[in-house]
Amino acid sequence: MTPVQLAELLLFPGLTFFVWLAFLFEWLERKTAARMQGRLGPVVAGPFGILQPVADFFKLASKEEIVPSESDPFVLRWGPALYFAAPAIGIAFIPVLGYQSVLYHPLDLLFMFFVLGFSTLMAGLLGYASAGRYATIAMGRLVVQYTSYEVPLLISMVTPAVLAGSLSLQGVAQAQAPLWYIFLAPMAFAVFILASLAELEKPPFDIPSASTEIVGGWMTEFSGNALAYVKLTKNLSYVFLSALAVTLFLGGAGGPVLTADSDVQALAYVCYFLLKLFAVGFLIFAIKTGLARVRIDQAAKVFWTVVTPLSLAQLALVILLR
Amino acid sequence: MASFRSGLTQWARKRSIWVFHVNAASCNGCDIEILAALTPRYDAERLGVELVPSPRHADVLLVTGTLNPLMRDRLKTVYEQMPEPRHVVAIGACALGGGVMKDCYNVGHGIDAAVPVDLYIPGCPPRPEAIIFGILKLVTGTPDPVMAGEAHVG
Amino acid sequence: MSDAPAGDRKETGAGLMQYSPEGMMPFGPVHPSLKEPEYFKLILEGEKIVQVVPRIGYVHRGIERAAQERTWVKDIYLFERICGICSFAHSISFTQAVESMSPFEVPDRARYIRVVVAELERIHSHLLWLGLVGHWAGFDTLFMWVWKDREHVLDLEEGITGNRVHKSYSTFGGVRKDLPEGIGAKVTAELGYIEKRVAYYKDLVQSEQTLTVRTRGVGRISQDTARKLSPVGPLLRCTGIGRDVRTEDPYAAYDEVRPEVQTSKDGDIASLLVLRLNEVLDSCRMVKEALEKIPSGPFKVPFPRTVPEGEAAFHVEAPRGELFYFVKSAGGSVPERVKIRTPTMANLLTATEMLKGQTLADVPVVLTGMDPCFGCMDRVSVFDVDKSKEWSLSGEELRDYGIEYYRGRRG
Amino acid sequence: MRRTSADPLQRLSAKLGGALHPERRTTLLTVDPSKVEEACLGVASLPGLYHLSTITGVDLGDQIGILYHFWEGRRFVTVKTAVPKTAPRIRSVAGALPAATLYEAEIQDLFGVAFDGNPYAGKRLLLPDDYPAEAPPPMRKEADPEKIRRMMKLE
Amino acid sequence: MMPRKKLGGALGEMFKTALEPPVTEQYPFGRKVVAERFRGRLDVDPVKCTGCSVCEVVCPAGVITMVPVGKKTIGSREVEVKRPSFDLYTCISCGQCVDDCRFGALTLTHDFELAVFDKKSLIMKKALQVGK
Ligand code: SF4
Ligand code: SF4
Ligand code: SF4
Ligand code: SF4
Ligand code: SF4
Ligand code: SF4
Ligand code: SF4
Ligand code: SF4
Repeated sequence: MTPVQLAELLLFPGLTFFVWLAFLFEWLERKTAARMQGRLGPVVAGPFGILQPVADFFKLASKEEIVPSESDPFVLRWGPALYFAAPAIGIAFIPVLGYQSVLYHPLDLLFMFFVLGFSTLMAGLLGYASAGRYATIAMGRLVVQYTSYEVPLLISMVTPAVLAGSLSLQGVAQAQAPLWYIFLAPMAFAVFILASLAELEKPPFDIPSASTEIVGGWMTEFSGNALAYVKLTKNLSYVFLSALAVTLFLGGAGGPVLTADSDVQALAYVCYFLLKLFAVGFLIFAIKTGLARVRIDQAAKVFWTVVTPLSLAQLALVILLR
Repeated sequence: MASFRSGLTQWARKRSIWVFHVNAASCNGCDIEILAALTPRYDAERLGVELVPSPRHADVLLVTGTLNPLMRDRLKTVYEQMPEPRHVVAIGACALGGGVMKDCYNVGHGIDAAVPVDLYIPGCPPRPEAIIFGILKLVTGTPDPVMAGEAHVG
Repeated sequence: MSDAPAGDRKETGAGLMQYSPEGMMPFGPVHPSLKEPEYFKLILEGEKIVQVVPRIGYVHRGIERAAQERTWVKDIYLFERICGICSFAHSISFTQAVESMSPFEVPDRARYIRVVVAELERIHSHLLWLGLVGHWAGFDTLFMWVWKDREHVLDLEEGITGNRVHKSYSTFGGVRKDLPEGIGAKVTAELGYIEKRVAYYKDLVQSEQTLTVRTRGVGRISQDTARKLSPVGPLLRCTGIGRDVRTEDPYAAYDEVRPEVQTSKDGDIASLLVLRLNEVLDSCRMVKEALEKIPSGPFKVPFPRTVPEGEAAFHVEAPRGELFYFVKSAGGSVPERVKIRTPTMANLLTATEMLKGQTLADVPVVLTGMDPCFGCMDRVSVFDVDKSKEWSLSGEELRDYGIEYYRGRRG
Repeated sequence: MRRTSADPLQRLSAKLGGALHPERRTTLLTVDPSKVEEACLGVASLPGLYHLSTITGVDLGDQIGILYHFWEGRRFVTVKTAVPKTAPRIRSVAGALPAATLYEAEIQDLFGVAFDGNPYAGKRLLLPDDYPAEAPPPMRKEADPEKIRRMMKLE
Repeated sequence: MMPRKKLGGALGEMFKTALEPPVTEQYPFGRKVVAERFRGRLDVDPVKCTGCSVCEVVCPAGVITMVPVGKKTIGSREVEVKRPSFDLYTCISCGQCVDDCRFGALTLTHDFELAVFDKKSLIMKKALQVGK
């Protein structure tokens, strides 16, 4: 890795950029939900309350951290960092500046599978280490949910790869220059969004963190800094999954070439990307605001009997068409 | 740098207030008004108030009710579980001093017998605006925190 | 960080678990959805609930005893504060019980005003309940909408009585204040809005699939069970038994402003949702009708501070069903004995019956049926009959249980 | 009052050796503690009267009165009995009328009357488990709320 | 008749709500006008109060205690003069004392912004001063 690349990773459009984006996403999510419920939503932290998630983060970071004595202090201390690392690394592979990403590997799509699984694994581990009983129940639910949405999620991610004939995110994004895959494989997109809701623990699949049933789910016992990072990571995963959807189905940062000046064009690409990103994010939080939570067995049933066959059918169709 | 950090912390703490609510033998009256304070008409989320599901996440503990013996120890435990800095707000005549239940055999005279209370909001029940006012007073620490002049329309 | 607290605190015990009595599995938070805490011991066989043992008293305050040491008028305010949701039902039940023991006639206008406020209370209570069902089902948007609309009813109540929750409005011999000027037009406008919204919610709760899968066929009770266990209110009516104190034993002005008793056949949570919304619509009609028919005249007669010796049993239809008062007077300035049987107390046993045969995951939703305050599942302990030991739910047991259970279902 | 259902009540009362007092809205059927179950079952099997509204305990001085309120239409039928404070013990009707379970448990808690055969026998329903043993049941006249509060360390 | 089952039946309404102005009141950033009959904090007019003790007797929450503030001779007898002190923190704003005070010394104001850091500051001793 060259120093330039390292700088890119740390600055624009690398991690910092995405962290701010994660805060922005949470604000948008809360504000949209509020408006849809006829409320105003946050207003005092910054203009229009835009700094509300930032305030939440710094407040939590300044609080005392309690380590319940039955828990594993090592995991509790370092777990959140690892948990944070998963989407943070994953996001570095997303091509944002045109078809360029910070990190690149010809098989990086496969690495995405690993990142998604790893973040669920870390959530489970953190819940387990905190040794709370709610957390334990949440873990049971997490495992059941994970085993049911994982397969359709992977299949829906493989579909664009088959279409593009490439296993790299850049390749997939590039291959969509003529036509976005959302039009070629709409069902795969739908499956991806549904599975993302489950991965993000948003309604109707917020079963592992259902606050009316099991308090804070696997996060119940966290406090202070750890909670701040866990919350941030959830938002970062949100951005990450939306970005993945943009890359796989909406042509990545691709769009009309406006100028010959490559710097200005890069800026245009970023704008295209952000527009698409917010569109996907908005879709996810609209669904989330409008649905009730289902029961864990119902969720599993939906995934096994409807979503998985759907994703398989889409994949088969795509393979046949090619 | 240090002063920047502490300024940032101060700023954040005033704008992000996560509350946890315990019903220590109340009549539901205060509890529904707390919930009402979060619903669209009053929308305490504007001020960064959020109801959290676990005391570990909370900054402020809202306690309603007369504190009967069955709930007393539980209230103490919940308070124990909250991370510093933590604040307790007693809501309603019952939590302040027993209210109309004062001489029933199964109630105490105010929750300050079990946990240290930072702010008292009287009323039976206090209306949602009174609860919002109280929370604002708690975080700003000023006697009259109503920001009449500030036009935050969001 | 300069002002960050120093040193991390270590604690014994794993978090919230200590909060539940006897260290068992608490289902649901201690919190927001308001509620008096209750505690259910669930006894499981395999995955089915076979026995439920409720334990209450977390909000027991000793009101009945205190009532014997206070004057009659003070007791009105005390009884109102048994509960903040149907506080007016408590006060009219008590005042009418006492009025029935003395020779004074309550003026007609007061009887009508009582109907108006009692029905407004029913509307607000049912809407509150619907919102909490939404909240419990993880559908916070529904919660926000319903509570938003509920504020319109609270405005009316506050305008008439002076307080949103504890109305302190009914007193011996009538009500404490006359209806405010021009309330009729305001009521018509606000209730028109409520009716429109409730029609929409009725459609929504029957059509939205994520809600219907959680409620249809869940927590079913049969008519026979209902006869045996004497539940009251919507819980009884949803089994098809059309009992309603307002029509069977009319009090206040209910013999002139007659409600239409809503019943339903299914006896499950889904039918309760629709039934309660139908009741809201009916209440809206009744409020308007009462305001049209209301006679002019005094709203209160002077009432002595003592009550003649005697006993009276009286009941009213609170939003959650029959609210029963038994009053005994020795002729003095304090009551000899007042017994209160709240609707929730009567429904508790039925709720436990509804839980039997359900799965663990349905517990919250089933308890919604009984009361608004179903958020109180905060104390459900789990017992396994096969192992005949308390199920601590702390370790892998639970996880294995969950996985095994759902795998079995899926297969 | 409808004659059709008043008559069976009279017959029931005669059979149990009880006394029937029709009051304004309530018909009071006074029976011996040993006949309570029979009386309650008899009343509950009359048409429409299956609904047990509640059971009330009353401190009558040296006796505890127990009242079973049944409701139908515009009237209550109340089965009334009394047990001495020195031996507060009565057979539970919960077996025949399951609705009575919690009401009996409440009286057991608050008046210290033992109900033989009730599932809650010997258990607490409303009071804390560590309610002081030396304190009298709180609803009895001799109990002093102030003292109870002090015993429970509420003051 | 059952309405047709559908998924996401609330979505249409959600977008409609989002486009309407929110119902949220501005409250902490502006004064609130409460209903005419709203029963807020109790207030006493020390000039009108005669120390008759009626309010102490009728209050259901035990808010009021009569405090001796001095002595007065009526004819040949010396009587103790008392004035009410109000522990407003347990006041339930029921208004019974207002109804029963024959001298109109008590009123319920519209004041609801009562949160305090110290419970003791809610004890109202206004009437005692004037009695002296
Ligand atoms: S689910 Fe959310 S709003 Fe509901 S009680 Fe829990 S924290 Fe509060
Ligand atoms: S203060 Fe009033 S409303 Fe609040 S819990 Fe006590 S009695 Fe209920
Ligand atoms: S009404 Fe019953 S349960 Fe409630 S406080 Fe009074 S005695 Fe206790
Ligand atoms: S039934 Fe529910 S709302 Fe009514 S008084 Fe009882 S607890 Fe309150
Ligand atoms: S009325 Fe019912 S719910 Fe309310 S305190 Fe009494 S027993 Fe509990
Ligand atoms: S079910 Fe209702 S009455 Fe019972 S504890 Fe819960 S909220 Fe309270
Ligand atoms: S306030 Fe009124 S009732 Fe109370 S002592 Fe003064 S004059 Fe008497
Ligand atoms: S308003 Fe009610 S509680 Fe307050 S002082 Fe007057 S009588 Fe007492």
